[in-house]
Amino acid sequence: DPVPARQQQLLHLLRDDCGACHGMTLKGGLGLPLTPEALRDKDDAGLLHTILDGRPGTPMPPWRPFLSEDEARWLVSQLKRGLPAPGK
Amino acid sequence: PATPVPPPSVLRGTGDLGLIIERATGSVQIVEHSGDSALGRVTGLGDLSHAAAVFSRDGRYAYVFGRDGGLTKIDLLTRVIVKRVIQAGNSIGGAISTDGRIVAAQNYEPGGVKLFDADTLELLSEVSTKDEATGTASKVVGLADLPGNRFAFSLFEAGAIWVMDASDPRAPKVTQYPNIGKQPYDGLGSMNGRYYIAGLYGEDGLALLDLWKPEQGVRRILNGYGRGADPLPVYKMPHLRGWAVSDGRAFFPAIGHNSVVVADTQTWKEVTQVPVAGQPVFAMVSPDGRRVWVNFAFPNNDTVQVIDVPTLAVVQTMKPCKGVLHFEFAPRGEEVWLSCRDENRVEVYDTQTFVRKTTLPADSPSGIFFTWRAARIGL
Amino acid sequence: PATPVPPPSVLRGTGDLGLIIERATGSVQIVEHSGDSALGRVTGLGDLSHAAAVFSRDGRYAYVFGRDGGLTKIDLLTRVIVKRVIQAGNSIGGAISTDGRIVAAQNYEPGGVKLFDADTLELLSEVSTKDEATGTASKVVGLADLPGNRFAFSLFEAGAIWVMDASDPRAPKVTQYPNIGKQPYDGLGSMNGRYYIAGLYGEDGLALLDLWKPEQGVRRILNGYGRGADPLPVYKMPHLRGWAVSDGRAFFPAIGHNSVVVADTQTWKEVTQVPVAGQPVFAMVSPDGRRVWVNFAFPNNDTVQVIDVPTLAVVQTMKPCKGVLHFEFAPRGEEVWLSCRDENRVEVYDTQTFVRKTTLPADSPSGIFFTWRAARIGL
Repeated sequence: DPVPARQQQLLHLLRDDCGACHGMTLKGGLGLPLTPEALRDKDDAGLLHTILDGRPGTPMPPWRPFLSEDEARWLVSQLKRGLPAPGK
Repeated sequence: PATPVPPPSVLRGTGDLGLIIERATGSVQIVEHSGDSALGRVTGLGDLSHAAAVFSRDGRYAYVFGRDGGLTKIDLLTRVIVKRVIQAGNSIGGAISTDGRIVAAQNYEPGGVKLFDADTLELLSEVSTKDEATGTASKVVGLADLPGNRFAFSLFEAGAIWVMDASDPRAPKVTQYPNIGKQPYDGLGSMNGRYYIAGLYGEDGLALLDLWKPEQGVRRILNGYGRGADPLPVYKMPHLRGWAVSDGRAFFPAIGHNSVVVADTQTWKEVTQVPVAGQPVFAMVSPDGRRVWVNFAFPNNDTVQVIDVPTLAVVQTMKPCKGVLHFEFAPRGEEVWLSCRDENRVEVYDTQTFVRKTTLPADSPSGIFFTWRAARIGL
Repeated sequence: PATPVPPPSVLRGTGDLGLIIERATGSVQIVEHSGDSALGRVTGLGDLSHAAAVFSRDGRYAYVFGRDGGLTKIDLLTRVIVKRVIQAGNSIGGAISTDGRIVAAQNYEPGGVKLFDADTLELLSEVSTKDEATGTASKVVGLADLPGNRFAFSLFEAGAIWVMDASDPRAPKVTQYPNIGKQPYDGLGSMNGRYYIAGLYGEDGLALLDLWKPEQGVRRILNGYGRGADPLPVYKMPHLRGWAVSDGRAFFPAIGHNSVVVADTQTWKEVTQVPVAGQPVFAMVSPDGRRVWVNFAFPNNDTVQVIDVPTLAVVQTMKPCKGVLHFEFAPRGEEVWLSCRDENRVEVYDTQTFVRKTTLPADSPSGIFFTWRAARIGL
């Protein structure tokens, strides 16, 4: 797992920068919802791939320049688990 | 010595009021730009992790469109919520009609456009964007008001522009313009509502509808402005908002390219592309038409650049703060307000000297909207 | 059933307010255009046999420039006179600065321009137009605000344009442009204050100053638009007010000719002249840019014509009433208010259908001014 300081940064990124398209509450916007319910039946590897390399033909960009695989994997696990309330 | 500022009171003019969206706390700050100060905070607006606002024609009420589909009417004078309805599952913004009597909301979930009575927020009618064949309702983007109580908007999935005549808001009439290009992501009414222009995510170029000559239909302009180069990944979508036209030129943020595309408004051909510091999100002309201000997507969202219209050159690069999500000019343009989401403040800059005038505390600010919008077409 | 008109109250928005000059009684009516009604009358403004008005940036206060040199600050909410000063012997109008802090008055007697603190109406400074050689002070006409707290105005007798930088209102700096043509009678700031254009009474043509390129100085445009024909006697001077530009064209009332002159705003060459029913006084573009409305000098002051901008043809001729002295559009242009001096009323027309919507009683109405002007440059 990323170190706690990096985890905080990743959570911040998730809410703010992913949230720009997926909504701060991750209930969706231009991008699909990223709530545990919405992702429950989706394959971890597919989600990991989407985060790192984006989805061609859609606005979903590749985050590889900014995230390591481990960090992206951690994000997937967080998304599937549900996020702590903002500010924590 | 400075004359003491009299105490702020409820009895005041509304022409200098506005609001700052506090996206993380579900609140808005009511502000005024005569003295650049905050008057109070209104809470209870729900999920504002994307919010836009329009104003009643007297400038007293703001209609805030929240991400959660909440449409909230706020009294800027008494700073209370007058009425709030949840009108959709996921909304992205809206517009108000020429006469100020109809508020239109554009939705991502379940798509479509809804018309509300501006006074009571009573639902008047709903225009569905559901495609009978696929069962998918298109997300609606780029809703802009046009003269004559009309609205234009774009359908993201369907790749279409629709123009709605809401003269009878309970039975609006829709004219559809299909196949305008892939994935329009936003649109604006330009030149006082003469042109409706939609930006395309799925391909280089924009779609333009001349509402003085609707029979000509939608025309594609600025095709191939990427010059065949692979588009960069988009980390935050551009927005087509604000005045985009000055000196016979129109200025558009390029999708997937670090540039602002300049077009001639007579021919709509590309004049040039101005290289900028990142992917532009908003490219807005100041009220005097002299300059275009630009902010950027992640990771350059700490930067703002200023393009000089006569020379089409970047004359100023600033790093005001982290997370500049939006900016708004005072009506005559002598100052611009920048929201600094990651630093919980709003910075007010003098547009002539680029000197910071004031800093206002705000929780995760995003959109900034002033009541002068009430008197403008297409904003 | 008709929606009941809500009770008038002091606590209200100001974005839809305005005033009607009642020239013969020295009073103004405070009006609102959301419901098209009069809220109250303020008396004691002195000689309003020529009056113009500007508004504070919050839209709460109106500054009325009266013929007798009276400068009156009116609170549109409580409808009382806040302050009144007699600042000249004969005044013709004024403007308010970009930041709303300075009110400038232009005078016929004793000429010159005076700057006042918008809050207190304290006299800050005075720019004299007295010619040391002749001892004559030029009448000042066509005062318009420009970005950056600047003002442009013209000197009737001296045939000059001056640009004043009032960044320090107690010590304004003036740039003079002499020999711009004979007898400028009015001027306007166009294209959001980029161009200052003065109309010439003493000769055909106009004088244009591009404020983005001040070093180029003043240029004469549309010379000889009368084509050598003798000018008709002028029974009421034209006025260069309101938006004059749309679709890359500028529209000017011709002096001494029954036509509206159309110019291309890129080249400033004459495109055409539109023949109209009399000598035009005001030729103003509606907010959507689609049409130009024109009223006329005596004896055709019972007529209003409408020019279609795309086709440059007169599409409507109306005779609303006798003595149409002035007209003002609602901010988004769906309606226009016409003052009927000789019939003691104001008529409100739908600009799309040309249908009369409302009639308001008023004593000898002349100028009509709405608070949206507070958010516009050059009006």
